[in-house]
Amino acid sequence: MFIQQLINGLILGSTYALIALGYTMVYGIIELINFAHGEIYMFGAFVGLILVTVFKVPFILAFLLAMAAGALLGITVEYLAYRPLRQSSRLAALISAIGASIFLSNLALLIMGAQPYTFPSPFDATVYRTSLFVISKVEIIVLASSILLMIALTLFVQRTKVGKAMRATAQDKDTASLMGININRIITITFAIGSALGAAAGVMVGVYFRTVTPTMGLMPGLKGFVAAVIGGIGNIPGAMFGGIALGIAEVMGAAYISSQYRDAVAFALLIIVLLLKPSGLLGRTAQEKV
Amino acid sequence: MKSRKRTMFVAAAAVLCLVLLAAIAGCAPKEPANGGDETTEIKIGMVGPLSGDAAAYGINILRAAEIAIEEANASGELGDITLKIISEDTEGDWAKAANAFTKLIDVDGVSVIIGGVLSSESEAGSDIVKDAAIPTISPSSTSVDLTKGNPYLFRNCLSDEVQAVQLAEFAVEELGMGKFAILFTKNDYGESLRDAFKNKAEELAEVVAVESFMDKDNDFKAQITKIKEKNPDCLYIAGYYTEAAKIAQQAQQAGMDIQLLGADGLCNVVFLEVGEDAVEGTYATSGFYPDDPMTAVQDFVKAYKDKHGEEPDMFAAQGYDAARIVIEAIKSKGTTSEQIREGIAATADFPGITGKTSLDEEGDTIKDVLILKVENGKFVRVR
Amino acid sequence: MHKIILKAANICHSFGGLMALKDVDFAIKSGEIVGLIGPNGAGKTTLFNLFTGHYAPTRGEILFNNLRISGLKPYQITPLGIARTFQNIRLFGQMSVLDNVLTGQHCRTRTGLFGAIIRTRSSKKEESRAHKTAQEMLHFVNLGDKKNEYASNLSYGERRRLEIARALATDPTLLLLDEPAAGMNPQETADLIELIRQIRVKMDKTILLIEHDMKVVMGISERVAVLNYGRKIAEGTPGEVQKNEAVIKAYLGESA
Amino acid sequence: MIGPYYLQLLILIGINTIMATSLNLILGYTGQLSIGHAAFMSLGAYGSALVTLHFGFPFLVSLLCGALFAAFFGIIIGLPTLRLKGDYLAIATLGLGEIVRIVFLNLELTGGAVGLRGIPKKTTLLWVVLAVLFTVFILSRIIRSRIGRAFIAIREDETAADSMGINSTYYKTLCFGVGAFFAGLGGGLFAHYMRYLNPNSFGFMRSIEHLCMVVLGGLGNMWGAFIGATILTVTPELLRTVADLRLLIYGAVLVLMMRVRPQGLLGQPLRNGIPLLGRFFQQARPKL
Repeated sequence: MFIQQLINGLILGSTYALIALGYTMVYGIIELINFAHGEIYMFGAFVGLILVTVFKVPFILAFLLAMAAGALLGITVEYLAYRPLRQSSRLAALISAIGASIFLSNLALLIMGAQPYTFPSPFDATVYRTSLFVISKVEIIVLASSILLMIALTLFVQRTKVGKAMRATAQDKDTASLMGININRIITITFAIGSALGAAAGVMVGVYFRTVTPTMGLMPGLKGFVAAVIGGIGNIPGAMFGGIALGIAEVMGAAYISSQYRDAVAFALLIIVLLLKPSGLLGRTAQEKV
Repeated sequence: MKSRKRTMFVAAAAVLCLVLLAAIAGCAPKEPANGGDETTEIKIGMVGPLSGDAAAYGINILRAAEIAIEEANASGELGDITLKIISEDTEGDWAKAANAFTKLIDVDGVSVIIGGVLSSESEAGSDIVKDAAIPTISPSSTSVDLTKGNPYLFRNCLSDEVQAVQLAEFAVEELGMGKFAILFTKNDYGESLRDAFKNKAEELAEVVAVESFMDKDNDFKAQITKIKEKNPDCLYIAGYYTEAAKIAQQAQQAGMDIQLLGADGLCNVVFLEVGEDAVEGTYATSGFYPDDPMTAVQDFVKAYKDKHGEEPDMFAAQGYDAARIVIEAIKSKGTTSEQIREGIAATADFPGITGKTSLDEEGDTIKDVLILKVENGKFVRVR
Repeated sequence: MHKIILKAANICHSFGGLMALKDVDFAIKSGEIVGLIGPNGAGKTTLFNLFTGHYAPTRGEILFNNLRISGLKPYQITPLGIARTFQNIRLFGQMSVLDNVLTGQHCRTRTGLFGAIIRTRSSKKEESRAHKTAQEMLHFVNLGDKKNEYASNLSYGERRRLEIARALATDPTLLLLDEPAAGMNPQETADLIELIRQIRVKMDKTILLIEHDMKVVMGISERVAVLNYGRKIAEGTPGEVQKNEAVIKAYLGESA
Repeated sequence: MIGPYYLQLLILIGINTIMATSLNLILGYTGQLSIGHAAFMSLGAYGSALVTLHFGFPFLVSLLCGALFAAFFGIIIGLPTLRLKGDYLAIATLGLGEIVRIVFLNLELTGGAVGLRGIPKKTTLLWVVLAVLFTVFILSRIIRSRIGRAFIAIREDETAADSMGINSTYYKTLCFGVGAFFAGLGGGLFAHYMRYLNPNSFGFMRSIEHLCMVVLGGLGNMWGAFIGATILTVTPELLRTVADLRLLIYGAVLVLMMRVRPQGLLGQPLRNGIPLLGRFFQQARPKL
């Protein structure tokens, strides 16, 4: 049973990791808890669903288009709700993010209705059984895609010119702009990528859990952020790691403590990590300068 | 100069607040518009989640109640009385439901209310409608003893106790089940079902595992893996259709060959769509069977489908019946709140689309429990 | 004749492997004005932070009035009588000038939650005494007429002086000034020198200051200590230090 | 005569004012970003309701018990988490708030998910007005004292505050305790008004609502908290006339308000381009 629960946690964790990746990118650049990220995830899932069911677009194409649509929405939200507040307190930006999140989920409710939609699975329902555990094809794909996205993102940030500009911006916006980096452009690109990842997560989770609803973004969005914090916010492998730690903690909590306290175990993990290592499991600590 | 600007802002903001307050006061009609000249208009309130996580339940009930009222107005069965429905959103939050109840009673002057949808909403509204003496009928709040001691609160849905007990008996006697597992949603609905089912099942056979989950959860593998260890032959899902379908799927994937049971919360097409072959053979208690050949049922299903493009679910059917019970009460007793209350309380053998409904002296429902089974992707009535 | 009030022995401090201070010995006598100089990154501010408890030394011991203070927190050290200003002025920007100075009186007052709510006689008396002290400090640094301004609205020089007033309000015996003349014009610098002298004469404080402006350091310090690469390379009167070869080399660089 | 609905709104405005002012002490004056205020409210609500139900104490005593209960937990919870800063504190308090909610959801004593029924109705407008005045009076006294200056100093610059001899851990804990006390008071009033309690209303969205009230009204301003509470209590009710579009507009209003007046209606405008709360987010934060 333990091995099976570990696998369960791993898969659940990788769905959190998918969401956490986008969160951590955005936070790394503008240090804003992007509450609307959960709604972008929801939006991505809906775009994917509509493309697949109404327009009969092949799944891979629908996946990519959903990412593009997510990127577009992310840029729009940034432009309308966050950019005007760049010089204001971060709390104002946080409230604005919350407002954007409420707006988007209710817009979806108005357009799509409250009844859950079923996401037709593009993958066959093959299940691999071993003596120790059972795993399905979809689960392997979810796990693999989160790992692939993490690697791709890490390479992008480490190797490309834009990625380097992002890191420079994250370190010090003023200096970066003196170096000739267009800060607004970098922030836009970050939102585009982060939101595309959010949308990708939405489609993957939609496929995996089979339903799409307007309110699907709230709790996973929160968990995604928690995962990012556990891993060390702003740290891409950390998001992956944090997501999986969160997933495993939740599953183990349900398995060995009580399923009634499942979420409490997840949040307890968050608090313990924060107390022991405030910068997250993979984050670096820096002494405060006086 | 700075302090003057500040004072100005304080003043401006205070004025804004007052304007807001005045505006709501202004929106209110000065008196209940009950004194029409030729036609009497009766306002019916509806309280339920029209946004948020539970919106699907509230919206379906509202839609069905609207159909019932439109039909009644069109048919002229109430003579020169016209009915008007006014709905208020709770966002699924009972604290906001309290506002909705009070607003409907005080500002809109409704004579009767359909709602709340979630048990917690009805609980929060219970004392409000009692104090205001406004009869209220909930189409879907199933929590135990909800209506007890409140002469103004009724419900026309099966109480959790009745359906859970009957299904437990059915499973043991007809299906020959002996080892039960229970998976319940951590809310008032799931907890009430769990308690009732567990007691009965323990009495008749054995309960080997009880696990819980949260509404809107997606992943149930941890609980399923745990249950699988205990090797039950039957799993009772005390929850709603979306989560139940996912549970069925994930149990199937985990390689569990298990008989699934559930309550009326499962009876929605989403359960069939999402669950696909994993939900085949599931037994669920219900008050409503959309393929019932009865004309009232078929007329309703058709009207609902024509208007909203989807098949009505159990919530919709209960909402329709709740509205019909109110209409019958007005027909039989009169138009004042007190008369409507008497009418509802006197409901006996009402031929609803969810079965013959009577209300007992506590305002609770007595009606037959249907047992449905999923066969070839459709609910089929077995009892 | 004057007794030693601050004594640091064999102080070492490292930041994650990087040694910022190595075996520094340092002592200040009561009533002195001591200058601490050295090139950028020599460890001057780190030494300050060790004295005030913002860092705990990796090794070594600091005694203040024969009491071991190394390892204590800043809020424990301040009441003992050490106050400081910061290199990059750290005022409470959204507080009035007067409130900034009143905050300095925090460690000299006792009113608790109860006293604050009920406004007992003793708490009222304490508050008015604190106000009086704060007003005196403001007049002393010549900011008396600005007491109701927000601290962030002051000019640069005024902010420096306010920070000094705030530090004085904690009623210290030892005052640490971290580059008080940085960014000041010659007139402001001259005023500052005068102010520092006044602090010693009228208030009887011992002063340790970090300063890059040699005119200031050499003008008012009775003794100067020089740090370079975390080590103390020289100490003595301004005249002695100016002639010290190690110091000249440190300032002009090896290449010179 | 004022109708029950408006009376109810006034009472809710009052309770929300208490919630917002007490959060304002924590957030606006001491600069600690807490997204767990609803948890303190629920502690006070359940605490006082249980005392009333089981011991039948007079209302005032139940309220005090609830508030003290919340304050006690505020301090217990506050002590370890207050080492954290900015967004980290925010997410930790959010997590703690959820844990409190889940515990209430599972306790037999509190009725679990079914909720707690039969709480007598004791809260009247008079009680609420008195409680608001009491809260505002006490908090203003605290703020205009040595303790209040210590709070603000911590908000402005914790390092500098430390070197003024302010024990920031002690004062942050004190501030959490006092804030939780009044949140608990608000919760007690709420419980004895609603006559029913269910943990689901004390989730993180409720905490966010309180946060919005404080920020909208203006941080560090007593009037601001009142005005924020009024606007955010009344607006969703006003928007009932537009039914479907209600929350859509509500969301848009939040975004627009922040665009027009990011410092809140009565907040201090920014000076020298330094955001009011810029500094306390300044923890060294590893980047990409």
